[in-house]
Amino acid sequence: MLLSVKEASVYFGKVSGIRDVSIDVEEGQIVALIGANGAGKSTTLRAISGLKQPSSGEIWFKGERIDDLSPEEITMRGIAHVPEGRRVFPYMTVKENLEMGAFSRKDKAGIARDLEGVFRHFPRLRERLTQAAGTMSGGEQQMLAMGRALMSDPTVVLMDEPSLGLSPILCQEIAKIIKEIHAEGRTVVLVEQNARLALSLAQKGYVLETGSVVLEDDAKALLENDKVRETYLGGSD
Amino acid sequence: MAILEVKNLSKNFGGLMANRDLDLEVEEGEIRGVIGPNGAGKTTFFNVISGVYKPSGGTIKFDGTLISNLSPDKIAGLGVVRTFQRVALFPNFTVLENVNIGRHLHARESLFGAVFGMSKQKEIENLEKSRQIVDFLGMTEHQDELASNLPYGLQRALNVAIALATEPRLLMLDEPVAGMNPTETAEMTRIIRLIRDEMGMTVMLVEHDMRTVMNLCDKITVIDFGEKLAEGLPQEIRANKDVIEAYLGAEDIVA
Amino acid sequence: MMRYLAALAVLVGFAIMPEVIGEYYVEIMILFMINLILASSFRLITTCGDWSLSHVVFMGVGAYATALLAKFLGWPFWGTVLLGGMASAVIGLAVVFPLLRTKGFGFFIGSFALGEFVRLIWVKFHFPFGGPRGMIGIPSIELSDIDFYEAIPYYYLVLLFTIACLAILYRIDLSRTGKVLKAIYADEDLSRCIGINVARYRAMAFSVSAFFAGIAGVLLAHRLGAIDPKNFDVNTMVYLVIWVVVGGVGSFWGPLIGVAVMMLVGEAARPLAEWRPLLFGGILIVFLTLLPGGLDSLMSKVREMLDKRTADGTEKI
Amino acid sequence: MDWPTFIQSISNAVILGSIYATVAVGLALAFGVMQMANFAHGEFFMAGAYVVYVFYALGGMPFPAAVISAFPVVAALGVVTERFVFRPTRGNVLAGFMATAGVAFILQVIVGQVWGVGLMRSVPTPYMGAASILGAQVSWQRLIILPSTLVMVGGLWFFLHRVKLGKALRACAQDVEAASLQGININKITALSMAISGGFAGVAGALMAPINAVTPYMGHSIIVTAFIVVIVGGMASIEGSILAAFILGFIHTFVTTLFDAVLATMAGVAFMAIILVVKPTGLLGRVRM
Repeated sequence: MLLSVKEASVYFGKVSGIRDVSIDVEEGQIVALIGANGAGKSTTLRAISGLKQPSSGEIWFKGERIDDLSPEEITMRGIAHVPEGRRVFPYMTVKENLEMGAFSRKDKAGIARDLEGVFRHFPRLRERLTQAAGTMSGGEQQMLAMGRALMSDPTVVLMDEPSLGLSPILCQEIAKIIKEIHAEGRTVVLVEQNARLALSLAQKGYVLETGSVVLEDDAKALLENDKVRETYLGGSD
Repeated sequence: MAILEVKNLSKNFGGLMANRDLDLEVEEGEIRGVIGPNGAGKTTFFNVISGVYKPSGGTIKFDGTLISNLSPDKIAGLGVVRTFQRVALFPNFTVLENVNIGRHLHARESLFGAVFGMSKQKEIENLEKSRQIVDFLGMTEHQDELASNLPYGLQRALNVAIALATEPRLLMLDEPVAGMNPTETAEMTRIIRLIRDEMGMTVMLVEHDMRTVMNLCDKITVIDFGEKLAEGLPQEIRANKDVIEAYLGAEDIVA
Repeated sequence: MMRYLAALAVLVGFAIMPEVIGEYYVEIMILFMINLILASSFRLITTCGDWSLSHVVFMGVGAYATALLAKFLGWPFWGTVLLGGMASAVIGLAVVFPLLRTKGFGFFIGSFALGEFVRLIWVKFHFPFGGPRGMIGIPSIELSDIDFYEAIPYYYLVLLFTIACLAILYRIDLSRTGKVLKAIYADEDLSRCIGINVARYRAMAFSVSAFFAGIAGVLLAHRLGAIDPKNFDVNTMVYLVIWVVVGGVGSFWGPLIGVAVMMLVGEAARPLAEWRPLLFGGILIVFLTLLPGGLDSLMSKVREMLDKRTADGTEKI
Repeated sequence: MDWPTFIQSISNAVILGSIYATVAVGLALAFGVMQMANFAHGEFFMAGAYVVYVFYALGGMPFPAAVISAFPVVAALGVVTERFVFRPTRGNVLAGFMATAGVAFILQVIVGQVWGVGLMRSVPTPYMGAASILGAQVSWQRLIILPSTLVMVGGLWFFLHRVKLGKALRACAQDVEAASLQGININKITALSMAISGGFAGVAGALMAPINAVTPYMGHSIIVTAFIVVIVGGMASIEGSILAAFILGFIHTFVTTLFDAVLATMAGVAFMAIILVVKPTGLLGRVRM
């Protein structure tokens, strides 16, 4: 197993964000986490990337326990997190944002190669190199946030609601790029409100409800699960 | 006559149009649902109506009074009160104290009165009223507990209780059942219906949980990309092709 | 019942104290009580989340007001004390008004700047404030044949005022108004949306607390007989902050405890002379970094632990 | 005001503005990166002046070397303050600010106990004479402040915009959480920003040592002005604080020349109050690092 969350719980004060969540991600998979607002999907990702330390449970990555590491140490081990709401550096240029993505890397040749890779996925970023990130549209910012994450040459990419607030056409483009990133050999953990989009991309899916995993199955099976269809896919028509 | 009249309402942040030319009319005694995908501008809409944000354009009338540029406390004073998506309460107060603070609009107290205890009679009435609201939400056994010690579901219920204590004419609920389990959801749905039926309030709610919205609402407004996409009875909305596409994602999104 | 007995014991203690302690300590006790009023009124502002860096300036407003009225117009004490407080309250309103758009750190710094503006007026105008050297020869108080120049009568006068001021502040803390202020601190957006006029309450808290600081200033001015702008500068203010931080603002009693403890520490450290600010600075850092709730929070933690033990039934108290 | 007085005032204002800028930029940098509001910034300024007093006036080190060594010495103070005051109070601006008032007390006492309170430390003027500019006389000692400020502010700009570590510092200022997700160590960056912040205050104090009276309490007057500058400019904006520094420099110089120093301070305070009412975010509140 490349990445596994073992019975992790996260508390905010006395309120629990997630309770005993277990998730297994195999190398080369796309794994989708779906569920309503506030179900604990983002909190799970934040626990993996070290932004919020779990109060109990363990997180293992490449055979090493990582739940007590700081976010920057976890990033250096090969997990990149594209946070909810993009979170690009608004007053820095596109180029500087991408440069920050490769902050801890020293291999100049590798960085140059990955920069080209990012431009291949997102040609629009090359045209906007010197533009301040905060002045770009939501879709462009999403692309930049994904590009920035790729600049650390990660093994696993955690994506939190990449389709949030984007038009259907842009959603399709983002979906296409997620597939490309996956095709490069990277593992993806995808959190989505848009359950249909997420499950159609993923091999495996987890359904979260009020902070706990209530269902886990093949993505295809979940797409056809009646309960899932009714709750998250808007009824079976 | 409509109790709430929204005309050409727009709100932009920098270059981003969060709400664009929204029109909406809510009849007295109605339960209105506002739905739409994440980031469609529903919460912005609530924030503008409740006065948390100033609109960039358009007008909002409540019961014939223009409220578009009033502050939130003035709007609440006129009878439009909203809850928040997040857990919004006073954590260091007990449940009863939380609700009693919600009685603020009905408890004019002068500083002089505060020091010399001249508002005692009024306070007793307010406490009585607060107790009734706590009972109404089925939280009687928790009334002396600190709000921060309540489980999540009860905290959400307390949010509604605080808003009810202001005795609004229009109650706006921002995702009242978000994060609740099915039992809690059913209970909250029942309470919202009672709020309209027994307390006679008009209710407008933003909600993600489709089942709750379809069950509860007399009429539904769909917002997408800040604009009104559709409006109608639940069964009309359920059958609307645009809505299905926008809200649920097109069936064959990944070619 | 226990509570009333304790309160009674404290009152009796204060009443007979001057007979027991020497004159030097009577003077210290007078300052102590004035500082109690100052610190307790400061807490009122903090209950709605605002921290002011100008509170001692309002003590100065009261002090200057009483000095002017008593010295130049020959007003009696009851008139000057009331007007001293009122002057502080009114100037407090004028100062807080532009600050209502700011919060937290901006409010703190802004209140400092505007307080400094008021203080510099005293420095700037030799007439009537006496400029940087301040005012001297503030008459002592005379009330129906009692000369309050002596320490012991003055002690009882200040005791009377301290009891009255603290009682009023305590009532406000427990009242609906006090709860509304705490509600604003806990969740400002929610407070607004249930109809609370946040700006009005913040302004009121600031102005009322300035009123009591003004009264403390009146009592101080007549005891010292001379005041100057340096009495009310940021250095003095930092000491007030230290008392309040050490005591904690979580409950009404915190600042009172803070004043008591830190004045004791100050007396004990008297032989250290110039090293005292270092000690106080160190204490301030230690409290803010290790015990941000102050002594008050420590006590409530202890109480909680005791409660738990009694609840478990393992030990009855 | 006659012509020579006018020119004299202008040059004084520019030089005063430069000192304010050097001091305020450090304050704005630390605030921008992690909301660290340093009450002891004035005492850092004082410490820089004492470095010159000890190394140059007492130790006989060349003046420029003494000024330069003020940077690492006071930078170290900044790092210590970050580690023991700001880090434990992170997330609570007010607590950090109040706690650094304690740092100010401590520095005043230590310096006073080691080198004496009350007595004015006189630092001999290394550069005698004055330059004549359009009929006004500006002493060389004051004039060298101008290029020093240019070098420091320019150096800081270069570091923040052209060096990877400097860019990481800006990234932290814009979004701490996102920065940590890029592999940037937040603690290192905050310590670095306090080092730079302290270093700037130190050099400013060092440059002023032969001009100002060197006392343990000399930080008092500068801290008030520095905070006025930073509030007026926009708390986290370096560009704003430079702009505000020169505005304040002009206000102070001209009001002092035309009226007196107390009124000049009052004018500065009043100016800040107006900004707080009209635009609480400061003149350039939107522009961040």
